[in-house]
Amino acid sequence: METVTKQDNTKKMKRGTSPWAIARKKFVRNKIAMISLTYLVLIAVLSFLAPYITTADITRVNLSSMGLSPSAEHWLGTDKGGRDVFTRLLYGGRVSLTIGISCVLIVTIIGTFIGSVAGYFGGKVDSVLMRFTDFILNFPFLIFVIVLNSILFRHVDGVIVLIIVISVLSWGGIARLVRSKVLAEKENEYVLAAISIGTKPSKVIMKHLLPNILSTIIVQMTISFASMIVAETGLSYLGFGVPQGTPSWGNMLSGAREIDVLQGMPWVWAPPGIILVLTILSINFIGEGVKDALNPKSYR
Amino acid sequence: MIKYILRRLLGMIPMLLLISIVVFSLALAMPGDPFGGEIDPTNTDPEYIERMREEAGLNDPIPEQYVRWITNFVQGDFGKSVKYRYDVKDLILDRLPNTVFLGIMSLIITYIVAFSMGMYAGRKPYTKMDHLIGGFNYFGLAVPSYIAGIVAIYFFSFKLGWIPYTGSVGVGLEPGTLEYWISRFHHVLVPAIILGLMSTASYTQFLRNDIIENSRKDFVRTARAKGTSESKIYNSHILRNSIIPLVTFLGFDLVNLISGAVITEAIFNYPGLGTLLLDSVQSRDYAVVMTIVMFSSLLVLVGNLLADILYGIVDPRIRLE
Amino acid sequence: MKKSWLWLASMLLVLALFLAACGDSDEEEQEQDDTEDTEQQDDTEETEGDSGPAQGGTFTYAIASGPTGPLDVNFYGSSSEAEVNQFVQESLIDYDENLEPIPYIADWESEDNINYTFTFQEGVKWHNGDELTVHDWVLALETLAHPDYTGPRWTNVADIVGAVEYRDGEADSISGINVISDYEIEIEFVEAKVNNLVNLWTYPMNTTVYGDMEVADMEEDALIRNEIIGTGPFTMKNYREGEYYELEKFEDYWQGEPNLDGLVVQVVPNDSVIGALESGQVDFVSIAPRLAEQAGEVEGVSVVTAPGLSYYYVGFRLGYYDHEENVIAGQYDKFQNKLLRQAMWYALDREPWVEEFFGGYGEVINAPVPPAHWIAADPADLNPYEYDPERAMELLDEAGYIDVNDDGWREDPDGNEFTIEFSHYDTGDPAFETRAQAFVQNWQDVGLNATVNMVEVGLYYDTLEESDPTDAPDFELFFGGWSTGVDPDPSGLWTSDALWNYPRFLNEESDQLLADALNVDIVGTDEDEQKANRQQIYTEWQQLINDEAPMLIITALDAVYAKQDRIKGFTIDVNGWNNPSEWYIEAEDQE
Amino acid sequence: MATTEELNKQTQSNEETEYLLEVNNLKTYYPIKGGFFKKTVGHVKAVDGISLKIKKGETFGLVGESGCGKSTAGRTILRLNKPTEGQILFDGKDITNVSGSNLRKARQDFQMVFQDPYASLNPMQMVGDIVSEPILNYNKRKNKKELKKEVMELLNRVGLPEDAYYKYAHEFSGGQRQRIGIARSLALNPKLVIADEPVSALDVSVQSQVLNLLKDLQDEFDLTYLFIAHDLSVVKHMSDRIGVMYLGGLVEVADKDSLYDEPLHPYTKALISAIPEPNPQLKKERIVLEGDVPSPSNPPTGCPFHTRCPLAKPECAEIKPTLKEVKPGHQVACILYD
Repeated sequence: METVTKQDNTKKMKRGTSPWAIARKKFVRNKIAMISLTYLVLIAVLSFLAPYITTADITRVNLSSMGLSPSAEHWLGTDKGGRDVFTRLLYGGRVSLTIGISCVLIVTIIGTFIGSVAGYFGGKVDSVLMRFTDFILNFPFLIFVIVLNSILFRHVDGVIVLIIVISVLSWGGIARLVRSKVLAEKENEYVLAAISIGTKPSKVIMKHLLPNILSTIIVQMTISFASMIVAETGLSYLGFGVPQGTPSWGNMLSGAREIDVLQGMPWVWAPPGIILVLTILSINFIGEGVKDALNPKSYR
Repeated sequence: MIKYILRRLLGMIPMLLLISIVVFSLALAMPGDPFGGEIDPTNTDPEYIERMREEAGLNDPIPEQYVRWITNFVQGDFGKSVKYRYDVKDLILDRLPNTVFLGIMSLIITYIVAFSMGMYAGRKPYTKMDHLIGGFNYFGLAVPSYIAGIVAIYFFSFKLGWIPYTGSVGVGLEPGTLEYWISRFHHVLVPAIILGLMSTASYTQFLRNDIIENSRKDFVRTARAKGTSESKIYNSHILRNSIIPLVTFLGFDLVNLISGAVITEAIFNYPGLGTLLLDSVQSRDYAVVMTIVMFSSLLVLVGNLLADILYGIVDPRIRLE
Repeated sequence: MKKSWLWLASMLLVLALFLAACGDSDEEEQEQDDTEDTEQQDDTEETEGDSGPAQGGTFTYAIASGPTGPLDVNFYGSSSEAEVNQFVQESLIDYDENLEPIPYIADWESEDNINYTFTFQEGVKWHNGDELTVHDWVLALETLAHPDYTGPRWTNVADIVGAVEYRDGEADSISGINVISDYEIEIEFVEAKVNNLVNLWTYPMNTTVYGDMEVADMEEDALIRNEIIGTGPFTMKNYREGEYYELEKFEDYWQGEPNLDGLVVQVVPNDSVIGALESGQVDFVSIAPRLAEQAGEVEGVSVVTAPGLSYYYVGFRLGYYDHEENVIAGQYDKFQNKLLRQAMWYALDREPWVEEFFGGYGEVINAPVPPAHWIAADPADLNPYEYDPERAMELLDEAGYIDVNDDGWREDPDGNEFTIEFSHYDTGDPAFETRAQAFVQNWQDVGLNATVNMVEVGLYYDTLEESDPTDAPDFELFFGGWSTGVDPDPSGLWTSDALWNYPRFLNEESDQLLADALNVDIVGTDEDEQKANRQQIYTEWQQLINDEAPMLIITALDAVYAKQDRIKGFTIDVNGWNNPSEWYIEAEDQE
Repeated sequence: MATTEELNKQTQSNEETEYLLEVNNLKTYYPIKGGFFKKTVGHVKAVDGISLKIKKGETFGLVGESGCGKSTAGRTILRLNKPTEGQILFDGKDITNVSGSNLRKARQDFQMVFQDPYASLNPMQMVGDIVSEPILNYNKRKNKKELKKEVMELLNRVGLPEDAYYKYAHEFSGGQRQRIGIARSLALNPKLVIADEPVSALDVSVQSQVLNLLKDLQDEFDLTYLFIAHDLSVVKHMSDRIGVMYLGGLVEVADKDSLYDEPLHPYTKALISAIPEPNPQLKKERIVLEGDVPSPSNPPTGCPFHTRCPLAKPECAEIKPTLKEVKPGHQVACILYD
């Protein structure tokens, strides 16, 4: 709809300020949120550009340089396989963030779809979908992870298995939230108006309902982004997550399960720990910022 | 209300049945059985393993196995642990008190800490102390429990020697004595703090915001205008209003405690149901795994129901129909 | 307002005080215990002077994982249970540092390896005051052979004449057991095997306690599960299942009253063990080799090693097993070339590997017998497969594995892509992936396209036991380890009908040698002659395996222990430690 | 599926005048769930059997206290709610049971102006998009320029500046927003517009502007209105004929003048007496109704109004009166006129 205006003779007309523009302005003014966003972008860029930043091999074990403390050559030292911790930290971030982002996207899409359909149509559709959601919320997570992992272990990459497992079992919360929001939003007359002007149900959901609960969804996305990363690292820490050979923050932290690493080689576990905590912290701050910025009182 | 509770309880039955089918199928789909693993070849013969498989009914048709399992389960017979060579019921009853103790302690700690911090921050918002508490909360929400656990063991156990790193009670203490209970308390304290960390943060934040909001409401202004003392305003007017919604969190807490207990117990080697579950999953001790999963599902359902009921009691506007 | 601020502060204060107090109170308790001990110590010192080891004190033995099943030696399943019952229950016979049986409570005689006569020591007391007689042993043997018996030890009585009939319910007693007197008993075996004695079950069961118990109920009875009784130096006093077992000295112990007052077996996970040694909460622990160095650095703690009975290997999956017929049914093509297997052995740089991943507490070996065992071949008789990538490449060239398409990896002799997937179990221990990766790199360095496949441990062993007769195996190359017992016979791991022959190694010569070594007609019945003959045959067998290389044997592992220096009177060899009744704590260290 | 009866009615109505909308015995009930197994234990009878006919080009006013079911009636006629019983004929077509795409097709011809100008506009859409949406929905796809031109003209027509096209609802006042809503409802060139209390949420100062706009548009676009309001003076200003609703049913239907000059039903009398008189010199007697409106889930037996009626007789509690024409064009449901 915006492209229409640019080509037109009406472009001299003053454009209104969309609710998004208001929110963006408010967000940019939020210092903590902006610092957090900068940090997160930095970490993401570093992680995803890891192959261009460092040349060290992430898997090659080097028996002659095991457990070295930080030095000019190895900024964060080496782990028990003689691998550069800094390099693994970057690659680990790539895996952890990829899992986090993929899970959030999948979870949001599934949850929003189920929640909005249930909320919009109500009745039988609603009760069937909500029973199903309850069921998913009650699913034995850990066992499911192990079973899927072992069924798929030779056919599918372990990281993908983890993404599937976490996503498939985690959309329940968002679905419930979206449903309740849709139920509330549906009462607004603009939804009735949309129906009365002949808008199809799919379009009512997509164009009218979802944009208006998007703020809630976005805030929920940040919250679940943080919890997805925690889930990945937690599972990896317990040994049920990302396969051992792949560096991820959780796998690096699980090094601390070995007492000699915990006590004698803090450079192996402290950096991923600190980075992880800061990442979650910044995601939370961004979430708060988004919540403030999208407060509907500012445009209704 | 009673009708409502009864109906919800009845509604749980199909859900539990569905979960039981899933749990059972997952257990079947789990690769490996309890008779694999590192075997001492000098002391075990293949025939023995086959006999044990037969005895455990692992060679029967699957639907038959399911029906047998669920029938027994409903009657309170949860089967026998292959690893422990022991009744699952007794095994769980053995570990249950530890987990319950951990959970209760964690709740108590959460409530005490959250109340003191939340009330202070709510009464004196935007002061230094409030910001400090706020920072602590953000931190508490951001630190995953296993990182907190690692750090706690590193400092408090190894560096300072303040807390034990394993077990639920000291050696050689007679149950029931004062020392025994002190020792149990001592063992559970840090795991409970770690377990309660996340909810402490969210409780504190909730309480603070609620108190600030309430203190701007009309009934507070009226009370002030009448000359009621500040502490009375906070303690009897505002606090009562702010605590009420907190009560409803209890149901959700139950759910969080279950999942949290697994990882906390694993970090501190605390012999509860969480460590039992992990061990059993690893050793493919199905009877134990299935029983624990079934009960935690039940607990989640009950927790949700409890949350809804408390919500209804606390906020009469929400009618439980 | 003031009030709540105070409340907060006082809460935190109480919390801090509590933490501190708890830290202190333990020390206080310990001090109190110790003063009591010293008082007692003073008494004994007055009477004994400097003549013998000091009396008194409590000793804490740490084990990594808690017992899960019944503790009783006749029923136990995992090694954790044995860690507890070894102090309470004793075998009738013992083994020397060469793992050869020696008389202990019982002595024996046999002319023909079929009939054995055992004579018991008189005056050996059970913890409940009963005297040990041969009837107690008969009860144990009959329990193991009972149809309702749920434990895993049937094989240890199966070779006795009449055991099968008893188990099938056709007889009321085992006919091959013949009680002569309270202290003398005769046992007849079905056939003359050289290992009849070491295979026989030699633990008794107290008849007054267990005699009237139904065998089916035993397993879940507290008297079998936790409150076990035996004839050993310590008795069960108190326990918390899976956490600790508090043992008390048995004053009427037949070898003399133990020096220590008591002994605690406590579960201390690997993560915590160094800390526990530092704080003195643990006196003695079997420690993972990688932690040994750190443990040795703790003040007052030293590392003790003994030759171990386990070894690690990399196995090729050469064939598949038929679970119906219980026999290896066929072979795969991929690794049939002996030169390829040998080349992969030469490519492995094992010395630094053992150094880094096992703290050097291992010995690189080239045959599947731990060197501590008396049948182990002289290393000079075996090809040492010293790290030699050049040689490995030569062999690969010779075998036809050459890089024909210049992708950096060798193709198989037909010119097809040749990849190797090395499977290793994954328990969540990050070191495993690293050590597997190190080997894979060794192979990559000689041009073999190898990768690591980490597999969750439960699935791993299941997959190993499986057979896939049609396709390629799930694991084509795998990591494994075996522990051998006192019985030197490797048949259970190597014959063509053995389930645990994981490489599915099919070799008639090997089968024949292993059978010969047990055949009394070949090795004779005279003890010395028999031993020499068997050693000869086993050496030949080891040479065969060494050359065929169905497994790339990596290393034998030492048993590594960490021990507080204040513990005295302690010796250890391949068969374990000396009698715990001899251990003591120096008088001045008891304070 | 026209039955002979219907055909009869249709021919009948065609003889007299052309009716655009005909509603027969329309009922909208909402089930009340309860009990152990969530069975339906009763109904909220929001609309309980109303019948009315609206001629092309006329404005039919529907008045009643809030909660009497007039909004529900309006929405049910538009098929935004599903009717429980009865029949809706639009331009001769039965639309009672159409659904899905047929219903969507039918909707082009009847539109609605909503009560709350704040809630009835999607805050996330630009005004231009709000007004173009109905056109796009029916694939009346002109090229973008044309569409935009049309929308701009429409905005202009309802009295909004051109640059409103690029603005968002939150940038407008209530009156302006209602104009946007009106523009949206006119975009499809409908035959019938149901205005559901279109000015009740607006300041008095802008109410008349909006009402006048509606009137002007009626002439210009040849519209038929069903005008719903609780305010009798507003209805009087707008309507040709008026129906009075009480507790889900119509109690009186008449021409505007006839109703205001000569109200027959006691309830109508009470309502009219409550209109503030602009001229304070003219005193009039105000009828004050006692008691509350009964619950529509449990309506009184007999005449629904008898619980509050100052003229109620004992038989009012038993006999439920139906609408009867007591004068030409003047129908009332009350036993007093039987």
